[in-house]
Amino acid sequence: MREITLSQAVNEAIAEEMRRDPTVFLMGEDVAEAGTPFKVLSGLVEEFGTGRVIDTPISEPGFVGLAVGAAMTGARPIVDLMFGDFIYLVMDQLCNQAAKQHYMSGGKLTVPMVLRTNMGATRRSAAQHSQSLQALVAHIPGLKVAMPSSAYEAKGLMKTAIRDNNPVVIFEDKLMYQDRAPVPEEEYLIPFGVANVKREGSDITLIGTSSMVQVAEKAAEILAAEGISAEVIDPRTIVPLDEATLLDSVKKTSRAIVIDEGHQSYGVTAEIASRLNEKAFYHLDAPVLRMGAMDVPVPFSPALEDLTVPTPEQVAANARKLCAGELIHAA
Amino acid sequence: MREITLSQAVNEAIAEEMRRDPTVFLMGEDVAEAGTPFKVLSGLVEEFGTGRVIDTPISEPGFVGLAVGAAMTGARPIVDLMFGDFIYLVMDQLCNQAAKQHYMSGGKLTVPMVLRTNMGATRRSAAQHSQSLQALVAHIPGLKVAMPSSAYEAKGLMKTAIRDNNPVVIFEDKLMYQDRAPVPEEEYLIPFGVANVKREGSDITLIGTSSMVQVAEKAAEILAAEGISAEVIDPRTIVPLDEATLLDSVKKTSRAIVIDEGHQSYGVTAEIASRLNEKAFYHLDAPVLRMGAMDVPVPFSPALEDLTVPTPEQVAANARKLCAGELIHAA
Amino acid sequence: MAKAKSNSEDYLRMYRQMVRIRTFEDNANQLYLSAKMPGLTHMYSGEEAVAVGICEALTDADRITSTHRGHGHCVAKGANFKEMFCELLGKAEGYCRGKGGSMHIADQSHGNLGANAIVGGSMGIATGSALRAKLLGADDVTVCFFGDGATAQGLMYEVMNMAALWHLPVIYACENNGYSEYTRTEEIAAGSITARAEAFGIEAHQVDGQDVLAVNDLTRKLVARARKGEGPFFMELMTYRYHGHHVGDINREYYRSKDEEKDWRDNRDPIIRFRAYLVSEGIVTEEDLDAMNAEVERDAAEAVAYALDAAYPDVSEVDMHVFAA
Amino acid sequence: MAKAKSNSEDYLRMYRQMVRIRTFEDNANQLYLSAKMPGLTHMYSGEEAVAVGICEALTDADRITSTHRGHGHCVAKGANFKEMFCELLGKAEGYCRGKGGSMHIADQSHGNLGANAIVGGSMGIATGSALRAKLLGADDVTVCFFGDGATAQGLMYEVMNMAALWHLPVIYACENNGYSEYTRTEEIAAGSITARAEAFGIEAHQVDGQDVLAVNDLTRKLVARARKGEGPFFMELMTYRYHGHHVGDINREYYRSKDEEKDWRDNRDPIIRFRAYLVSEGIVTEEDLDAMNAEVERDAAEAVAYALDAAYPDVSEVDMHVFAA
Ligand SMILES: Cc1ncc(C[n+]2csc(CCOP(=O)(O)OP(=O)(O)O)c2C)c(N)n1
Ligand SMILES: Cc1ncc(C[n+]2csc(CCOP(=O)(O)OP(=O)(O)O)c2C)c(N)n1
Ligand SMILES: [Mg+2]
Ligand SMILES: [Mg+2]
Repeated sequence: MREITLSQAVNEAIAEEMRRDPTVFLMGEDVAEAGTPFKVLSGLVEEFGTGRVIDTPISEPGFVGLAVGAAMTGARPIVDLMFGDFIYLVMDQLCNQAAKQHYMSGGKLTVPMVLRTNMGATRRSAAQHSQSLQALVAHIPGLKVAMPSSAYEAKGLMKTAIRDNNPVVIFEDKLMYQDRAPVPEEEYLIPFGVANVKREGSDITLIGTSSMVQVAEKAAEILAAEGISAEVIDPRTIVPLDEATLLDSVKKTSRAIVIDEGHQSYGVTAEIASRLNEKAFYHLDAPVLRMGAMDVPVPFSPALEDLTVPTPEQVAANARKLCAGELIHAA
Repeated sequence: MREITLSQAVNEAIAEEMRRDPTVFLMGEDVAEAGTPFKVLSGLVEEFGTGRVIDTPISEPGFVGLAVGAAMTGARPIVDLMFGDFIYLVMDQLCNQAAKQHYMSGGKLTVPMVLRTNMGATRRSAAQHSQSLQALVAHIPGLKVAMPSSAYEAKGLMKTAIRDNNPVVIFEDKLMYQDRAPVPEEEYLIPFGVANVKREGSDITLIGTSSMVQVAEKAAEILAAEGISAEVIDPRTIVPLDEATLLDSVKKTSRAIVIDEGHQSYGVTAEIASRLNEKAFYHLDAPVLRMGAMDVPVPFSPALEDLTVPTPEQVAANARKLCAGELIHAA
Repeated sequence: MAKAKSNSEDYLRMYRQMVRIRTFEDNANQLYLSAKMPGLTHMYSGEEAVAVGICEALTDADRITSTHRGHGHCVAKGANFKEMFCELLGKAEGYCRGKGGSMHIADQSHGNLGANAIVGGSMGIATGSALRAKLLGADDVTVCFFGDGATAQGLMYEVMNMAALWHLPVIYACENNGYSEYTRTEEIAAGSITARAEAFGIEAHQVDGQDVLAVNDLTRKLVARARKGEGPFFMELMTYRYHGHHVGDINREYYRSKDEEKDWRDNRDPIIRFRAYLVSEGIVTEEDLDAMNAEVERDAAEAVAYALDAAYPDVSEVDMHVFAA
Repeated sequence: MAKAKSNSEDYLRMYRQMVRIRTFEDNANQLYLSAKMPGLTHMYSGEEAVAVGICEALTDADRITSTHRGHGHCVAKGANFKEMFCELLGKAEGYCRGKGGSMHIADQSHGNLGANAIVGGSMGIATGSALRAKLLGADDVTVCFFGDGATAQGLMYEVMNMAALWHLPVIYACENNGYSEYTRTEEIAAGSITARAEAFGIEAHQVDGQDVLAVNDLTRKLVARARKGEGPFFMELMTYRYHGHHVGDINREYYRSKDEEKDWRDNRDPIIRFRAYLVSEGIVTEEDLDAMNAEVERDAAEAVAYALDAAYPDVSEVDMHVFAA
């Protein structure tokens, strides 16, 4: 199968959906001629024109608000938010407006919009351009949240998001834009709420989101060399969350580590870990471990930044301990 | 001891600190003559004048931004955010600016400010005036988060918050403003990160935040009548979190329920429950249960709204099952 | 008064709609005072000429966005009393199945995209609706209602900039009733509100919001031009709310005087003024108007009675409508 | 050119500061091109007269807030090369112990409250600093630097409104360099930027940002008036950035022409212009200026060498400074 970059995958998904459905349009800062700073959207304005690929002023709350209104009245906007860190600016439009319209109107209004943005540290972009803020939106009822872990997921989830009748937030890892993966030429969609078992195993379950899927896979390889069989699962969407697949795996392996690049405290790992603990408790041989990013603003200095994000070695080390029955926290 | 309302307690705390420290000032919508819609700040403008009790335009991002700047340069602002639901509007100023200044400046800048706001449903205020959004700010390193459960805590925590050299967010339950509790005449402060064991017990630990402390206490009474001894703990601040006290209790009782009025998924209960699971795993006789608000926008209709928030009866019912060794989720 | 609509049918409909709003609000207030309504609500009484003058210049295909003080907009855009009272009481037959309530009342069928409990919160939505019209080649116009207090929200400037850059068919209708909550507009708004729109190259008008014909006349002209791609426009409508900020705001003297309230009620009431005009122009008799008022009152009483008896949504609805299928 | 500071010492310091900024940026760019600098950075070259003209009108007690394009402001407000280069390279001796980097460089000691990676993000901070001054009875003034692109952020209008209402000692300095990222200002800003400030009752000036004396003269007048409580003020400074949006933005022809860049560099360079003025007025000789340039270059080279060798923060610092004691 051909291999394309995550960036190309996103571009293809959007182009295909814009061809299919004339109500789909794109807006954001420097999305047209510049094709975004990461060049993910290059070529779209040439095909679809400035009417459907719209460069906006630097008005994140404003243009997300416009997207909500356009979505409520018959269009399907895709909004590009240049950095995930700017999601703070649009929280009101996203969480008070987009997320709640359908419910507040008793099901009469719908907001079919996609907010695509990014996450991920270790790019030397410092505290305001490196955050992974998926936990914030996952907490708000009415928003769906997708976290593609490769070009394949990026394309399939994006297409599903565009056709979904709800506001969907997609977090792409900005460090993965140039990563290649096999992506079929033929059209496909990836349904929301269906986790992907990336690797089967029997001793421990490693659940990773986005970039942390790769970290989990590398950890699994390290562990395999030592005779520990790790199952790696990518939930793909954290809302909806495919609890059943995760529980099945954990019931089988009886151990789990949850890895996510957002801050650990009050983050994504807490939700997944506590659901596993709650619902697979009697199958667990060890506590479910969580590995999020450190609870610190992301430091600029390379000497510090790399310390803040979970690595395959750390995951493997923790898995090793869990499998050996060692205590990780004082009992 | 005299009893005063939570509203009076907050008012006293602010007045005392404003008398003590001339750099403390208050700003927000209708905080002066009107004393806020909940009348919590009545009388302060009369004592301290419009120079220190400042009515702002309806510009939440703007005036929170002003508070950050004032705090960075030598003042100690207390910002009044009329409804906790408006926190979405100020997330950038709070989380990208206030929370990170100290770290990003390598410890040179500080932001000693207090954002006081509220939470709590069942007031028939519908989806945009009823949210309990503490999980959002608790996730962001650099912010402290206090959740007073009575007039006593409201006063002691507010005074500590004002003297703290970091941005502190205080969520008051808007349904508790008229609730009375004993509050000493003498000055006292409640340190952050020190949980309060409200009631001792041996069979199960009920951990509640803010309004849910009362729910837990009522549940404990129901349970006591049935011979189940519940310990009730109020963490008082969720950042910093007094993990030690919670762990000690759970290690003793070997069962726990965590109750918070924010949405359950990706919420406060997930963090607390997963820490207990992780660090007290080998002491647990049953999975730690979580009871948050339903994952739905808060409905207006009284027939629906009351269903969304945990009640003492539900807590008691779950506690009963845990203590009886019944499975709550299919195994 | 300015002449706007040319036939008496239109005039009478405008009169009737203003009376319907006033009557709706009187009933809503009574429901609150008699503890039959859950929560609080914000009365539109006094501002009727604004909603009616504007909405009577719109078709059902045109959209509006509304505010926390939204009953007037909802009625003016064509909503029924029954579904409205049901909504205010949290009943299943309400426009939003009781899930929205007063602050989120919406009426899709007549193009009312909904009230909003976030001050200024609908400015993006209104502008986005206009962007959609332009994008999909529709010729509808969207009117964004908001208060003077909402001009302090940065969102307004962000969306006006985009509306101006892209010539969107949106009309910003600022209902300047002199107060935001318990604070006078002068204390929270520096400079000039219309100049703020003009700075973005947006044509802005100030109009007497108590004169339904003046409002309607101006709106009709602007709507026609907006349909042709000459938008956006901005209107500042000078008006007054008779009640408190919300129904519970009873003792108001610390922020505004009884004399001031009396002056507006007695000398600038939009319904009294229009009524006098209709009668003096010979368009209708006092008796006919009284009959119309009585009929509206009966309608309202019936709708209230219906809503009081109507069923709450079933408990199973609590987690319905979080996501659309 | 307008006369501003009256003695040659001041002039020479302004010249020197402009050269220091240009030299700093040339070195930073080289560090990027030779892959010695982590991340990206935004060059201030071309805009030197803005930062220097303004900051030379301020004392150390006066504050500024800066932007993602912040090296110029930092140098102009009095910072040292050594701590600056250390910060850009993530070293422990940097102004922020390497934790902030280029986009968050701050220099407390000279009143620089910091660069900001959120466009417009410091507008609240600057206005809040001015509020603090008023509140505590201090007479310092705060200057808020931001780009033309930042005028699209609603926050600006919110804080200008409050600054105007409360007469705060803040000066909004809009560096209009014609572009925000890869987009021309005309495409993203409707109407007039100065009119937007004026609509709030704020006195606004447009000034040639390539003329350091004109900038300094205007700023000195406005600062003096702001100290007396006559603020706030707004300045739009017409300027140009020579480099790309950031150091990695090399192929720029799709959004602006080489001719345009050449025209600004050749005909409007603030340093060349000021140099010619200083020489023609007989204030200094070409030789003296060359010597000054050479000295600045040596300083920079030394600081770069120092920073390259300097130590990274210890790993134990990673969770230090999350909370202040
Ligand atoms: C973002 C936000 N801030 C504050 C409030 C609280 N609030 C509700 S209405 C109101 C005053 C609005 O004034 P204005 O816009 O003039 O409308 P009016 O009530 O006068 O019709 C305020 C402050 C809110 N609902 N939303
Ligand atoms: C809130 C926000 N939106 C977008 C960006 C990305 N961004 C960084 S600089 C910039 C352009 C800023 O233009 P301008 O304000 O004119 O400053 P200039 O770069 O021209 O100095 C953009 C869009 C950002 N950093 N913050
Ligand atoms: Mg008003
Ligand atoms: Mg610019």
